[in-house]
Amino acid sequence: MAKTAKQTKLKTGKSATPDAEEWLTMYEQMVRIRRFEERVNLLYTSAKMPGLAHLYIGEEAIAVGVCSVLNPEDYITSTHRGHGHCIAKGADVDIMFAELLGKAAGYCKGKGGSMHIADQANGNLGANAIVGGSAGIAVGAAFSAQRLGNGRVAVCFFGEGAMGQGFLAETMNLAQLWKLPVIFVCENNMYNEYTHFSETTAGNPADRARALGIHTEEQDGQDIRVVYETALAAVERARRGEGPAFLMFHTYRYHGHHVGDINREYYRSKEEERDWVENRDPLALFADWLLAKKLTDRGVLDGIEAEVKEEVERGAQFALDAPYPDPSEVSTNVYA
Amino acid sequence: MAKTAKQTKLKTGKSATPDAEEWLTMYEQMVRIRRFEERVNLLYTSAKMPGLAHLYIGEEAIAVGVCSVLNPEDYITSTHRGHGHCIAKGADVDIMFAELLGKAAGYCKGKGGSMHIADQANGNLGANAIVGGSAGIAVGAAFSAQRLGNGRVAVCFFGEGAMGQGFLAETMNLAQLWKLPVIFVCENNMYNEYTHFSETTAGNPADRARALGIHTEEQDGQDIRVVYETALAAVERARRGEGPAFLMFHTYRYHGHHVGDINREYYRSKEEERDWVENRDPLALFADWLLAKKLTDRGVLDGIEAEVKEEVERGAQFALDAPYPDPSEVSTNVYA
Amino acid sequence: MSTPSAEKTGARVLTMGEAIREALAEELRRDPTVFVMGEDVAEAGTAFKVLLGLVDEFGPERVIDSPISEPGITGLGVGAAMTGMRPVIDIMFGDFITLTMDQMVNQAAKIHYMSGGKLKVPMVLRTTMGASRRSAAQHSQSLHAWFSHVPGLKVVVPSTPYDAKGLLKTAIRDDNPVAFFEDKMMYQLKGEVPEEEYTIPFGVADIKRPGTDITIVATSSMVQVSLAAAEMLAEIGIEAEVVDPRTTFPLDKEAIIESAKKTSRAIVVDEGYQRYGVTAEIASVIADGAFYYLDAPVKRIGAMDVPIPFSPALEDLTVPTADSVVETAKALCGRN
Amino acid sequence: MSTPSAEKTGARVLTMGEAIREALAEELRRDPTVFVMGEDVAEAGTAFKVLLGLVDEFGPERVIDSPISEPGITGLGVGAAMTGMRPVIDIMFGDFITLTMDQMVNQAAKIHYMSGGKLKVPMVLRTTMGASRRSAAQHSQSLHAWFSHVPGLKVVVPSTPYDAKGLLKTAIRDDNPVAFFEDKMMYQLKGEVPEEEYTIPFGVADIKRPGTDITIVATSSMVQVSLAAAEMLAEIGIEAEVVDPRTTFPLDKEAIIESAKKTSRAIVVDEGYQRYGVTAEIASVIADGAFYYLDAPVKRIGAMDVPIPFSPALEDLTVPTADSVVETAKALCGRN
Ligand SMILES: Cc1ncc(C[n+]2csc(CCOP(=O)(O)OP(=O)(O)O)c2C)c(N)n1
Ligand SMILES: Cc1ncc(C[n+]2csc(CCOP(=O)(O)OP(=O)(O)O)c2C)c(N)n1
Ligand SMILES: [Mg+2]
Ligand SMILES: [Mg+2]
Repeated sequence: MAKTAKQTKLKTGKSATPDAEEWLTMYEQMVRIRRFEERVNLLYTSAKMPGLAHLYIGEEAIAVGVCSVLNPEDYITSTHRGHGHCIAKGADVDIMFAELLGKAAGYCKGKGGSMHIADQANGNLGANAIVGGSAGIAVGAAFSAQRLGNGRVAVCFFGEGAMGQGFLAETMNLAQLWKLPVIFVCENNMYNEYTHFSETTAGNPADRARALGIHTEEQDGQDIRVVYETALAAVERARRGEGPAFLMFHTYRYHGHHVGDINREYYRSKEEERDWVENRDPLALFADWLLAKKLTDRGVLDGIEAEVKEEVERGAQFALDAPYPDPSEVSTNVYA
Repeated sequence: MAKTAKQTKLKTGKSATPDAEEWLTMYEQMVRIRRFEERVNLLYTSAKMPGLAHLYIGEEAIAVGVCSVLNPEDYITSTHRGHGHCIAKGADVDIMFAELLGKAAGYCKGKGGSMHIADQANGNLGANAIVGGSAGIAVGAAFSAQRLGNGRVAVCFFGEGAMGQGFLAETMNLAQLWKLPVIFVCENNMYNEYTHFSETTAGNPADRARALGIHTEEQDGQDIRVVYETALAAVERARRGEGPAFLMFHTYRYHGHHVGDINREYYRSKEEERDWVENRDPLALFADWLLAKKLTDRGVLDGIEAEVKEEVERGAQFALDAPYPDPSEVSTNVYA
Repeated sequence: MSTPSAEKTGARVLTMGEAIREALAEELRRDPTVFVMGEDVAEAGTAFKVLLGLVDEFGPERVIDSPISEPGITGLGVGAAMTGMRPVIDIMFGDFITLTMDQMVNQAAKIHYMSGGKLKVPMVLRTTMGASRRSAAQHSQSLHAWFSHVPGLKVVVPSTPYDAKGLLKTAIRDDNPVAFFEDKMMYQLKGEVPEEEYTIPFGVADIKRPGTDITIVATSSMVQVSLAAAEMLAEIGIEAEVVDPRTTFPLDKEAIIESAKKTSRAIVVDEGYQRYGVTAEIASVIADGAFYYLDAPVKRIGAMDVPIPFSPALEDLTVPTADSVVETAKALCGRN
Repeated sequence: MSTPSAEKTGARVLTMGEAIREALAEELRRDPTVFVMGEDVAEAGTAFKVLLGLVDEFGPERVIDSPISEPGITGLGVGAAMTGMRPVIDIMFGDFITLTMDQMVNQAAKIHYMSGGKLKVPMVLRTTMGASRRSAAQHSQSLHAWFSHVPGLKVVVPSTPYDAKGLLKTAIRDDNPVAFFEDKMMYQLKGEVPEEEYTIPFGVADIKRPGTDITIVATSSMVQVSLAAAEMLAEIGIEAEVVDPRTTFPLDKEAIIESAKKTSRAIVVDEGYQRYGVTAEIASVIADGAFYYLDAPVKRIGAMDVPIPFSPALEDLTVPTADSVVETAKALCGRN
């Protein structure tokens, strides 16, 4: 499928001061994530999607900011809330939609679904439905990069809830011990499903990384410029062999824990939701800055909107029309 | 069995300034651990003991200092290197020997052995052969104490190697979140089996507890007065409902990782061993102080030595002469 | 062998979810040492909403939201159980028991035995099983075979609201660690549950449908599948006896063997992976115990030996269905 | 069905430990992406000294001492395997695979399938099994049934130095996660191992002793036990055929069934717990596949279904012995 809006991909060798075109590409990616997920929600509410999905809307600046400092061959691992990371790392929305609908054309031939999209051509080692479960994969990928000397880095995305998993702590220890080029990106959206993280987390998650001697930053995750800058510094350190980093970004998911989580007032207030949406929206903040700095104008932004919207709609249709995998697929790929 | 030397047990309600008698009881317990373990080593080298054992010699001040601030009904959990904790919490050496030899008279009817002695009458919830594995038990016991409101505390002993286990990190988070009365006692003897802990541990273990907001102390584990004081403060905090503590004590095991670990030069030097034995021996340091402060005299200390030695020898003989469990025991106690 | 359906006194109909909630509520009311702990069990009432409302009656001190720390909370449960409490630990998806294996198997299952019968671990681990929810490979497994393999554990796999309630109450009162597997797809299944208090003993199979021509031993939701199959078989004159062991350990071998002797043909149906799974044990028990009575080999129907695929087109191929049971039964009865 | 003993070309005798070390050395030499990681694997050469010397040839970059983090190093192995390396992860005692279940089962086993065949995980988890070392309940289990249950994993249980070497080399070259179980009591077992390079394919049973009267299917050290039993049986005129599947998955059903058809009687011997264990699968495969040829029920001999006791007086009762195999065989052949 043609994806016109997507053709302005970031070049490799990341600039500390992206130019207008680069910023606009990031903006476009953020729009792409948002429109993709709105369409996913529609697929769910119109009963066209099997199972559930966990929407990333509200957190787009993190995935895009971080992945924009990576090269295509750099690795990421992702979570149950993984569409944003996947798109930000370069995946095509049509093939993603196909995966979400369990179609043969999907990234995993329909075998993975929303929580398991892997796109190894773009360095995405997979979303993961075990909270914290991908940390070993990210650290292992960084281990490979170090041993093979190929200069790659690995980024491990996870929510603050994953800090409950000792497994994550173990892998952070390994990473720091051996100075592996891995960046732990903690997306702190304040909720573990339906429980506020202060009820599950002693102390500040970032301090746990500091205790290991890991380079640690705690930043606003709604401002992509902050995310970009923070991630770039961490990735450059890692590439220089100076070891891992732990970046905690404060953020918010606008929707429920998953698409079916509609009535949320028992665990968080409408006011809180409204405050984030109205005052801290990563797309709005970014657009305002781009306009204020005169790096673009409304017309260009509207053009991106229109193109992405069309791309997303085409992608969804492609997936809806696509065939399911052949029944024989059920028993292939069990063993390599 | 009569155990004359043991009759001067510490009374409950621990003093911030133990009197001479109390200090001497602690001294006696340290001597008891040392002589017991020397005898264990002899049982091994004379091929009288099945399996292996991990000697605690060199670390006695920690077990005795900590357990001396506890009441009998307070809980401890212990490790593969558990004889010291077991004795310090009040176990009888004859029944311990019997367990080590797999005899029916042992604490666990011979079913547990060196690595699994449990003595629930004295609050010892068991040694544990899974590194870090007992942390949940200790935290759970503290949870019970809090919920049942019985004022007990739980002490979790473990080596610095257990800091590699994410499980321990998880349970520390739970303990701090819920302000459970549990004291994590990290016996940092610098070696995980045959590997120096600096090769396995990023940062300072104590900082990991600090990052959770846990009351943390890092102290000399060879000076029982320091251990006693540090533990007393932690236990009092916990009893007041102020939550857990993490106490890291620096120490050294004089013998090998287990009784069969004889040639150790590939992982640690004879000089290092000699330095600890000659200059930082917890018994010698304690005796010197008791004498310098005129809290006792050489005759009393010699008397303790003699009595304990005899008690230990009697205990070993008791165990050697004791019968094995009846074969029918193999399938009892699988279910309660 | 009992047929509790005969004992039903009321005509009250509950869903399986409601029956489970009622069992927990009754036991929480009856025994102040019972508590429930797990991720999102309190206000959210679990991801499946099964516990909704319990926190209102019993408060957050007894229905406790935990961090995402399956190993940690299981370990806490072990320790709490050893010291006077009766924990019910909620593990959201059965797939996550992978994270609890050390605490369940090396601690909970062995402590009573290793301590020579002194300590005991009266805890329940409640978790789920079953595919068909389009949740993909990490949220669809039925891993009860693992726990069934381990001496020291008991394993419950209820198939009706009536059984679920009575067996869960028995589990909570049992002095041993019990793993209780609830099929996610059965939470809405309705069935009669008397108002009156009752419990159901472990190790007593229930003949869910009497028959003379073939024995179908089935667990959990496969009982429902087998009952449907039995109806279809009845139409062609094959009367199937559906035997529900209700607990995989203790296993009511006698009832299973007696039925097979009577019918001289047997099929075992279970939703775990077929290979080295529950069907293997039960089939070999029958093949041995009813050897001289069998007219045909015992057949096994488990989940297909593949990771569970996301796509509905594939997932539905992996679980045993009434059709597959009917086909197998017909073949065994020489009716193809 | 092959009989590799015929292929042996040299008369060189190695212990099983030496054969394993040699396999690793050869593969480390052959393929720079192979590395070994585990606790005390380098200078100490593992707790069993099996890897002694490897670090001298390959350096600490390829024979890597790890923290005590079984989940973490297994996870690192998964990620490294996905990105170009061939990790051999060393888990000291098979009992500790409890800690690796999530990474092995939810990650390693499923990644190839979930990704629709794009990613693969060519890693080996080497661990131990077997009791009789007076190591008690947490250091004596044979838990290979669990991994055998899981689609996506392969499981190796070698019984001779020859097999161990050839199978380990195959495991390292396999593109899938392989669990390799070494019986601790067999490390000193001697056997012929040719100087020449060879590998042994998975899923090919080996007839360790031909016979006509009864089939004994045995795994790992139980092959040695069964061979001893076969000698004893021969003295009373019963010629037992000892079939060693060598891998529990893939399982050479054909060879096993053929042998049972030929002899019309079968026993399955494995050192895992009997209940829901390896013997159940193999026995039900035979009972089904050879149904019309069997003169007696298939009998199973596993470890006694109890936690493994420490006391020698009890432990020895829990493992299958040549005597117990002989008794069972005699009974099956109507010779009591
Ligand atoms: C090991 C494990 N435990 C529990 C779950 C169920 N679960 C899925 S998402 C989630 C909350 C995750 O919270 P967080 O890590 O903060 O990520 P977020 O959803 O906020 O992005 C939980 C408990 C799981 N998938 N894996
Ligand atoms: C989970 C687990 N992994 C590995 C081992 C093997 N092992 C026994 S003791 C030990 C080292 C423990 O070191 P540390 O915790 O510092 O205690 P120390 O022996 O120094 O007292 C290891 C790796 C084990 N028993 N359990
Ligand atoms: Mg969150
Ligand atoms: Mg140590």
